[in-house]
Order: sequence, then structure tokens, then C-alpha cells
Amino acid sequence: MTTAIDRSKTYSEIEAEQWLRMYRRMLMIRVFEEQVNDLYTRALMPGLAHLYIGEEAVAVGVCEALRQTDYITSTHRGHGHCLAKGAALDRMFAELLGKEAGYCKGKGGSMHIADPDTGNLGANAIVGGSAGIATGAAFSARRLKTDQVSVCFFGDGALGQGLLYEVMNMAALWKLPVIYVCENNLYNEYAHNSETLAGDMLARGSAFGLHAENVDGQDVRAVYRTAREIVDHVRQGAGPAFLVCQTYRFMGHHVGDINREYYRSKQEEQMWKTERDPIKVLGDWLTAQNLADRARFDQIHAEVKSEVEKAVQFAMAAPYPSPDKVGQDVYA
Amino acid sequence: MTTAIDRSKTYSEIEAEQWLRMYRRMLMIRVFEEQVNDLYTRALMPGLAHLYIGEEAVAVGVCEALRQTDYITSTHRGHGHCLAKGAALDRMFAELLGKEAGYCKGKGGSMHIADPDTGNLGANAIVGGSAGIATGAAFSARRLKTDQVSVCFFGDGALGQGLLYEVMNMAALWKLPVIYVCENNLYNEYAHNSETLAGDMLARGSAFGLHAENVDGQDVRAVYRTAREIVDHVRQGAGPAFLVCQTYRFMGHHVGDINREYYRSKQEEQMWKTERDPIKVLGDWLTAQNLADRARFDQIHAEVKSEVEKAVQFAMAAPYPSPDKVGQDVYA
Amino acid sequence: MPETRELTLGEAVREALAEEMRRDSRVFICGEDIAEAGTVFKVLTGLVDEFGKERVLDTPISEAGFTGIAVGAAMTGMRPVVDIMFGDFVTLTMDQMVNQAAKVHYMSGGKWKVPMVMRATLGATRRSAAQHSQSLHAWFCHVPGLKVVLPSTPYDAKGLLKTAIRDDNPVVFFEDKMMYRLKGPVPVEEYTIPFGVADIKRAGSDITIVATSSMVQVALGAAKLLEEFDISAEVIDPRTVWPLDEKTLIGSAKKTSRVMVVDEGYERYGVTAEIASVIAEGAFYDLEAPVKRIGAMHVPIPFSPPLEDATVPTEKSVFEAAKALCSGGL
Amino acid sequence: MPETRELTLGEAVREALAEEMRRDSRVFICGEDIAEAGTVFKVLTGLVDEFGKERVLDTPISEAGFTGIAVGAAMTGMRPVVDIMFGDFVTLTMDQMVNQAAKVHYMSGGKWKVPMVMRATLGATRRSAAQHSQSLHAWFCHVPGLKVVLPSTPYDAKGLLKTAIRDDNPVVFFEDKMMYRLKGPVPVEEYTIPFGVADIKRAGSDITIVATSSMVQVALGAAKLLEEFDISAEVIDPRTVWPLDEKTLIGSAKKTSRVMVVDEGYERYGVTAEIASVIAEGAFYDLEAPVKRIGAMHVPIPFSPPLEDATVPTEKSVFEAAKALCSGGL
Ligand SMILES: Cc1ncc(C[n+]2csc(CCOP(=O)(O)OP(=O)(O)O)c2C)c(N)n1
Ligand SMILES: Cc1ncc(C[n+]2csc(CCOP(=O)(O)OP(=O)(O)O)c2C)c(N)n1
Ligand SMILES: [Mg+2]
Ligand SMILES: [Mg+2]
Repeated sequence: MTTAIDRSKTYSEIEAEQWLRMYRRMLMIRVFEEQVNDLYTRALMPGLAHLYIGEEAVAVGVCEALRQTDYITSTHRGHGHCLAKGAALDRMFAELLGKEAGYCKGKGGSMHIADPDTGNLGANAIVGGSAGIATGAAFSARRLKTDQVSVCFFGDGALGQGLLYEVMNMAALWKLPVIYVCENNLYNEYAHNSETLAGDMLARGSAFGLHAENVDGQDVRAVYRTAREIVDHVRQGAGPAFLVCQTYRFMGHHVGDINREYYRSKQEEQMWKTERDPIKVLGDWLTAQNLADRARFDQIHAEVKSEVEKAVQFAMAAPYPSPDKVGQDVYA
Repeated sequence: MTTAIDRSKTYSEIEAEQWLRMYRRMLMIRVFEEQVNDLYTRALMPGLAHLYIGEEAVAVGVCEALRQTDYITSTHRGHGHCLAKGAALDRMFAELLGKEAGYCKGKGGSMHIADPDTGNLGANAIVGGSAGIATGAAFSARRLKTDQVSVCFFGDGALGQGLLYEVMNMAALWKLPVIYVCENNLYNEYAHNSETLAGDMLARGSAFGLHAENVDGQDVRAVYRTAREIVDHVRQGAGPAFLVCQTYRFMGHHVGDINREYYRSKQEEQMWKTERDPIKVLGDWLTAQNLADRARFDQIHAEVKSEVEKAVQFAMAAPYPSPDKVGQDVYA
Repeated sequence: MPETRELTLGEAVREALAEEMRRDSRVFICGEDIAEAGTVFKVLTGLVDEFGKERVLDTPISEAGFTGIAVGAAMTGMRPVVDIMFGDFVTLTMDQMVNQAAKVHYMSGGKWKVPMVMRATLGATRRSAAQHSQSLHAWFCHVPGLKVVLPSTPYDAKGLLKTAIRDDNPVVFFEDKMMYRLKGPVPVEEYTIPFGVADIKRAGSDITIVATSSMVQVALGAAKLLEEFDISAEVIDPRTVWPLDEKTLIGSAKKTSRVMVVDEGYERYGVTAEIASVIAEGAFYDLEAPVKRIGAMHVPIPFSPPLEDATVPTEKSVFEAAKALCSGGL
Repeated sequence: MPETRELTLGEAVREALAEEMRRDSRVFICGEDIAEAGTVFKVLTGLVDEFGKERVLDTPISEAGFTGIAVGAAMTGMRPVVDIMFGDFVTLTMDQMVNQAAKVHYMSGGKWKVPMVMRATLGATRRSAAQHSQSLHAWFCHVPGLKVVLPSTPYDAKGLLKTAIRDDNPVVFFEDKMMYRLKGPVPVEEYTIPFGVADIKRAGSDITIVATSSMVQVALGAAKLLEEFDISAEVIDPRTVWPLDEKTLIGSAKKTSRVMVVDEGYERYGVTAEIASVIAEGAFYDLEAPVKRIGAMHVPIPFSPPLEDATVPTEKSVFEAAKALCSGGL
């Protein structure tokens, strides 16, 4: 989240801090997700989870350009968005474990984290299902003149859902402050999107009157810069935008998707992991610019690790909701 | 419908015959619709009807490029499509009047005319609702290698329905022989489409990988030539196409829509009626080319009038289905 | 007794909307052809003049899309009223209504709310054929998180719609197309009607006819015909089918011991089934005969007048079934 | 007695599909991740190897779109089987299924047919939360023109699916996710099972438990528990909820005089309501107690295990309700 500028610091100091904050946040998501995978593997987590590992730069770069009061909607692969928007690790874990202390009192689970305090309208387990909600939030922002913008995160697979085009059209007609962020990780579950998407991805935004742009989703600096520009424009009333981020998920579609060779090669995965890891990409750049050194990184890693561990412990120890809570919250 | 070429005739004779056939067909639709309006006004028709008057060149130009076995799907404003594809006047009227002799035994009415003999998969009262059906028919044609093409007629208002983009995408991916023909008559019911459509209309096809083209929908020769070319390509396996026809409905949204000034001006209507009437446009051209004269036109008008009158009389005299037929045809 | 005037059901709906829009600037309406056109049924005529095109918002033909936008707007401070021209088109909104609107509050552990109203029409016999004549309200009743309202008089329509708009949950409000011109007394003073309270439209002692929406008028007509046979029918309108006022329904059933349930939706797996079950269970030891259900015939609605007329309950068919029920025959 | 082998329900489904695809080249399957992935439940594993990617067709994530394409393909000579990964996503297909597939035959006066099958999953307790756990089959039963199948054993799944594929109407076929690994005997020889014929899964004399889909197993478990209390339960599976074998259900009810209906869909306005109504009416003079309904609780399905487990009928809850019913208590 953008913070107020401290005038006593030089520009590059400020910049360095901002990049390091993003570095830390990406790392936090990474370590969080590794922990989730571990919980699943040890059969400590109910259900499944869809890991965001490899895509951290998208959520972090975009959310860095947002205010806390700005809205987001998220997806089945949503932990990264929630954390990047400011969710607390402990309540995230608690929700994933179905505990009362979780963001949704255990009622939502991994795919439905929601949090009004950070503008998180909710992750959504219907592919493309939140496009209307995000657009509606932008509608409110416009009508209530709150100056908020709304970001709809979704995967390339969601481009298959007609709802998206219906709401893009209305967003453009009504100049709503909404940004549709497509995380193009090349796959919808177990199918490469060359088998599911015809035509041109960016054109799907511009055909409906949206400003459309492409960005390297593994380079958080590029994502942030592009997002920053778009967010500013959109906030000023320029109308909606469509941002496609080229990215890759390093792990399976969900934690149980282990043998993936029938739909993508190990070499492909290896290439992305070694050459296009967003954390490494930023780390290398920071090092090259002399903005951080090994010691600094080590410190960050240690801090993040301990925060995540504490959060897991909290969640593991937290109680389940009592069964008689099941009937609560059906109606407001 | 295309007929076999008679080698004994000169090219221009053949051409003249073809244009005159289209002239007659457009006129037939016009007179049919005027008759429908009359039936409604005299309270002889149950329900409503959406007249095609003014748009005749689209259905006639496109269907002239089709074979009898090719498929079409139609809309709430469907009489023109059905007649252009070869429906008989008497059974059309009978259906509109809810009679047993109608195309659907009275069960469908004005908005649901269907006829396997002419490849008519059915008019549809859900805006955009037939996009899947038309695409599915193209899918069958491709799989069964029948060489048929499928044409989906719909209005500019249907561009608001997400289904259209879902099926366009699949049609493009699977190279299906389907043509999406958008009749852009500028209005969805009582709203000008500048209020309902953002972005660029043609781009909505090309963004999904379709060949996209625009044509003057009041000039049947232009519609036919463009449709002919597209149909040939599509039939040969070039993949789906999107054809936008610029047209105008001369009458109300439906027969009961009399006072229209709150959504469009009388001048606008007048301009289209006097300067852009597809029947007059073709008639003038035929006259200028010396391909027909007043006597010929008079003869055609007289013939069409009498055919239509006979058909109405048949339908008026035909019996209603007996109420015990109501439970038939629910299941095959 | 409060002062009243005669309004049509359409006017009552419009008045409810206008009052709520005046009262609360967060309320807006969206849908197709609702502004200058005032909807195809002319129910909203004039609202745009008072409230402008931003609050009486014409949309593209995108039922799923604008319903979704309403869900998001409702979550973030607005109070949308969505207009679905023909109830048949709710098919296009089921994901947004059922997987989103109905579940947001629960899935978020009570954090987000969705105070929206979907208004849709229902009802046949307009010669509009199978895709413009359905009464699909039963689907929504089946979905926890939604409330479902079926007014049968101008008075109820106004009071219930105002309650719906003030409710913090998604409410689906069905108006029978054929009832828009029905007239009835409506108080001059403001009022609302609570959900979950059935209304006894006519007191009686021999048979209970539970009826919804336009079927209330049909049942009242049938009750008159029954009078001539000295059969006193009580006509009860649940008004909201979810929440359902089981107590009043069961109470009446216990009193009369014979019950019919009439609804214009399909009889099979429809509203009549739930209400009949509730009564058959609750009044089991008092019923003299099985609960009789009458709904639409299990066929797509045909266009042809003699066919269409055969598919829906009528005064006559309700009267005859009631008479048979009271004479002990089944 | 025909020779059998043990198959899982998943294998039985796959075998039915494979046999029908061999038999009729017009049959094809489409859906998300069904080819190499063999669906997320691995039910279709291997089919693509035998039939190729043209007949086991991976689609984009476009449920409405590919359902619509299936409708058109069915009308024009193919026999599509549509795969809906989670039954919760049928929300997206309601217009294509209800306003198109179900009505085409009728609206065209019997001219066009729509021989297609939609296979969808249902069922909770997989910790998949509110948008991946619903059992929405009641909606389809409400719609004339559709048939609705709910198999409860590998034997039924295979025989009913083959019948569904050969049916000239749109059929919705629901498979419980939690039952894919359930084993049971399946004949080696080919067979089909007619629609509209209920199956008595267990004969009994004291109480009738009508159960659908996975609830059949639950009911059988409860029946075992009841045995210990000397209560003999008859468990009946309608197998197709539309058409519904009313005769068998009513016959059993008349015999035992006490009836429970168990279904995993929401109890309110759901399948239990229709079946209970049919029985309450048909066996009115023979019932000793009201028909008892048990379905899912009226809440969106929660994620947290202790909460989710509280929402669906279990052996224990069915057993207890049955015992109470038989001891005269309500
Ligand atoms: C409407 C709908 N259809 C299908 C699914 C099942 N599903 C869950 S995730 C997924 C793939 C999504 O791909 P994409 O949008 O690219 O997101 P990614 O998983 O790659 O992040 C599918 C098909 C669903 N959840 N919702
Ligand atoms: C899904 C759906 N929404 C709304 C309607 C009501 N309606 C019928 S025709 C129409 C306008 C259609 O406009 P367009 O597609 O441009 O066709 P046109 O009438 O201009 O030929 C509308 C909104 C409908 N039939 N179906
Ligand atoms: Mg993806
Ligand atoms: Mg139009």
C-alpha cells in the first residue's frame, strides 16, 4: 500500500525502501504458500488450495499502486492478492484451516477470503465470477464520489466467461474506475490457453472500449510502474482499463496437482523457476544497483520466516467454530 | 436460395433474374409484415410481433448466398429470416395466428418459427439466445462433414450478451463454419445503441479471431456479394466470420410501439424510409440498368400481394389446435 | 382507518420506488428500457424525470452483467434495484444471484452485505409463448441467502417493495405482468409490510386456499363461486414465500381441515410442493383430505390461446377442485 | 444371474460413455479438462486415448457457451454429453438448458429434437465451500422438457447413463462427487435401465425411506442401525426424479405407513417437498404419521469441517429421525 512520503529522505532512498517493501511482500506470499503446501502435504489442512507461487509480482506490483481503501476482487488462486492488499498472515492461515479466528470465521476457506478493512471484496471460486462485483464497486465509487478504484484480478481462463465482456462494456460506457487485471499464466487448470483462447488477448479489452496494456508479470517494477500509471488515470476518470500480466505458476493447479507432465514439460517449469522468478529478478536488480546486499536479504528472509511461522502456530492452536454457528450469517 | 445455373442464358440475364428474385423476396417480406401489422391492428392476432420492415435486404441478401440445407437461427424479429430462407407464407401466418397448420402447430407463435425443411433451427425470443445453437449446428456440419454452413442472425442489442463471445471464441478455435450476422438497426428496443455499446463493433468479432466485415444493409446487392464471399470462405473451412449489416427498422420495436418520438425522431425515420428503403434502392438500380421496368415491377407487386392475401385467408380459416394437444411434444 | 386511494399495482410499485429513492440517495434502479421508456410495461414511467438517468439507469441487454454490477454496488454502499423485464430471463442471472449475491454474506463470515432487490415479472396468458411466460420463483426459494416476495395486491406490492429495498439481504420480488392494472386501495400515509407474515385475504371455515401472486385473485374468484355451494373458503396469501409464515398456514389448515395450494409456477417441484408439505406435516392430525396442489401444467407455455389457457389455474379449475375436495371426493 | 464384476461408480460412468461412443459415432463429450486430464475427478481417464480429442473435447471455461453449442449440435445430428465439473456451475447454463434445450422440441411443434446429456456433479463434505458443494438438481426437475437422473450405485450409474445418451430429450445426470469411489457389482453384459422405475434397494415393512443419490447409501446405513431396534426399513431409490415413479413410492408408503424422504439438496423448496407431497397425497389414508423430510440445511455450505458436517443428512441423523417417526414421536 502506498504510504506517505517522508521528506527527509532522498528520492533513491525512498525508492529503495519501496522496492524492498515489495520484495518483502513477495517473499511473504512465497513463504506463506510454501507453508500452505506443507500443511496440505501433512494432511493438516481441509480441502485444497491453489498456490500463487511464481506470480507474486503481479499482486504485489498492482496492490502497491493502490490505496488501502481501494477495492480488489480475487480468485480461487487468491492468497497472494489478499496478502498484497494487506491481509494478516495469522487470520489468513486460520481461515484456511477453517478456524473461528479466520477472516470468514471459517465459513469461507481458501477460496473465499474477504476483508472489508483492506478493501478485499472477496476471493471467488467461480472463474470470472467476481467481474460483476468489482465493476459494481467501481460503480459505487463513482456514484459516491469516493475516489476509490477497483481492481478485478482473474486468470487467463476467465477470458472464457461471457460475463467479463458484459461488464467491461458497461464499465466503458459509464467510465467506471475499474481495472481488469488478467494474470496470464498460460494455463487454465490442465489446458494450455492456446487450446482455449482464439484471437488476440489484449484486443478483448480494447474491442469493448478499454485502455489495454501488456506487462511482464515477473518484473514487479514493471508491473508497479504500469499499474501506477493506469491506476492514476483510472482514478482521474479516464475510464476502465485492461492489464494483461504475463506470468507463470511454478506449482500445480492446486496442491494436489503433482504429476504435471501430461500438460506441461519439466523444462518449461524449470526455465521459469530459474530465469523468471519474480523474487530473484528483483533481488538481482537490487543487488546490481547496490540497493541491498546479502545481509539485508538474509535479514528479510529471517523476519518473514518467523512471522509466517508464528502465524501458522496461531492458526493451528485456534479453535474451530462451534457447530451451532452454522446457521449464523445466512441473512444480515 | 442459389439455384443451378441455366447455361442457355447470358450472364447478365442470369444476374437480372437473381436480382429480381431478391426484389420479389424482399417485397414478399414487406407485404407479409404489412399484413401482420394489419392483423394486429384489427385485433385478429394474439400477442405481439416485431416487424422486419426496412431490414429486408439483410435476410434476403444473406440467404441468397445460402443453400437450402444450410442452417440459420433467427430472432424475435424473425419473419424476414424465415421467409428469406424459404418458409411458406400460409404456414407462417397460421403460426402467427396460433393455428394447428402453423409451422409449430401453434405452439411457437411469431417468435419461434422453426422449420427443418429449410434449415431453420428456430427463431428465438431470448436476445442472443441462439448463438450457441447456430454454433452447435456448425459443429455438427464440421463433424459430419456435410459441407453446410450455419448463419446466426441477431440484432445489435445481442452484442450485450456474453454468450455470444463465448461461442465466437470456440467457433474460432475449432474453425467452425458459422457466420454471425449482426443486424445493426441502431436500437435495442427503445435505446439507441450509443447508450449500450462501448468500443468498436467490428473489433468485437476480430478480437475473438473471427474474420469481421461491415456492409451496407440497405443495399441487397452489397449484402449478397459480401455474404457470398464470406459463405464460400467459411464453407471451405476458413473459420467463422462476423458480418455487421448497417440497417434500420422502419416501424416500431413491435406492432404496438406507435409513439416513438421519445427515443428517435420522425426526421430520422423519414430519412431512412425515403432514401434508404432497400426495395426502392434495388428497384432504382434495376431501372437504371434497364433490367426491369415499371410493368415488370407492377406485375411482381400484384403477384406478391395476391400470394400474401391467399396465405392470410388460409390462416384465418384454419382451425386452432384442440386443447388436448397441449401435452404433446413436451418430450420426443 | 388510514386514508387511502385506488392505485393500480403498477402505480403502487412505482410509488414505492419513488418514495424509497427520495428517502435514500443510495437507492437506484437499473435494467433495460427503464428510463425514458419506463419499462415495457410502463411501470416506471416518470421516474427518470424526477431522479435522472444516473439513478434510473438504462443498461445494455446484459442481465448477468448488470446483476453482477448490482451485487458489487450493493456491497459497497449502494442499494440497487435490478429490473428483469421478463422473469424468464432470470436464467441468465442465476450465477450472480445464487453463487454470488446469496452467498457473499455467509462466505465472508458476515462481513459483507448485499442489500439489493431484483424485480422480475412472472405469469402467463399474455400470448407471449414459452420464453416470455414463466414463473420461476421456486428456484430462488430453494436458495439460502435469498428472500422471495410475491405480492398480490397494490397494497401489498407497495408495502413489501419498500421493505425489500430496506432489507440488507438480496430479495427477489416477482410481479405478475397481468396484474399491473389491478386496482386496489393504498394508504396515503407511508407504511411497510414485514416479511414472513401471511395475509388472510378472505376468512372462511370449510377450506383453506393458500394462493400466491395472481393466484390470490383467482382463489378469491373461486371462493365466490364456492359460496353459492355454501362452502366457505379461507384464502391465505403468504406474501413472502421465503421467509414463509408456516404458523398462519398451519393454523388455518387445522381450522378448516381441507387445504388447497395454488401457484402459477409449475406444480412439479415447485412452490406448491413445499407449502403442501409444510401443511401436511404441521396439520397432519387435523386434515380430512390430502392437501391439493394446483400449479401450471408441466409443459413449456404454448403460444396458441386455446392451448395456453389450458396450462394455468383458473377460477373455474380452482373452484372445481375445491368443491371436489369438500365433497370428500379426490 | 448375469456375470458381474466390481466397478467403482466412476468406472461405471466411464464404461457407459465408452460403450455408447463405440456404438454411436455421433456421441461426443465436451467440457473442461476432460481429455488428457480425464476431468478433475479422473472419471474420464483414458477415453481420449480411444476416441481422440475430437470426441473428448476440451473446452474453454465457458459453461453457457459449450452447453449452447451442445444444444445446437444435438439438434443437427450429434449426441453431445456435456461435462459440468462442479454442479454449482449449472447456474451459468440455466438459459441454455431451460429456455433453449428444454423448450426447442415443444416450441417447434415437435420438429426439432435435443438429444443431449448434461453430466454434473453434486454433493458436499469435500471441504470445497459454498460455490463447489451444491446439489441443485431440484431446479431442473421443475422444468418441463428435461429429465433428471440421480444414480446411487455403479450398476445404476452405468445403466441409466446409457439410457440417457439414447434418449431423444435433454437429460441432466447428477453424479455425487463423494461416490465416485463407491464399488458395486456391474454386469459384464450390456444393459440399460429404463427411466421412471424406482428401485427398492432394501425391502422392509415398518418404514419407507425414499432416498436419492448418495443419500441412498446413507439411508441403507441408517436402515442397518434401525435393525438393531427391530425396525425394518424399506429403502427406495427413485433413480430418476423426473420422470418419477410415483406408483412404487406410494405403494411402499401404503405398506409401511411411515415415510421419510432424504435428499442432499436443500430441504426447502427442494426434491423432498415434491416427493413428500406426492406420497402424502397418494397414501393419505394409510399414513400413521406425517411424511418426514430431510435435506440439506438452509445455509450456504460452509468450509470449516465441523460446520459443513452439520449441514447434510447423515446415517445418524436419518436413523434418529426414523426411529422417532416409528416410535410415534414427531
Ligand atoms: C465457472 C467455473 N468453471 C470452472 C471452474 C473450475 N476451475 C477452477 S480454476 C480453473 C482454471 C482457471 O484458470 P485461470 O482462470 O487461468 O486461473 P489460474 O488457475 O490459471 O490462476 C477452473 C476451470 C470454476 N471454478 N468455475
Ligand atoms: C435476454 C433478453 N433480454 C431482454 C429481452 C427483451 N428484448 C426483446 S427484443 C429486445 C431488443 C433487442 O435489440 P436488438 O438485439 O438490437 O434487436 P432488434 O429488436 O433491434 O432487431 C429486448 C431487450 C429478451 N427478449 N431477451
Ligand atoms: Mg491461468
Ligand atoms: Mg437493434
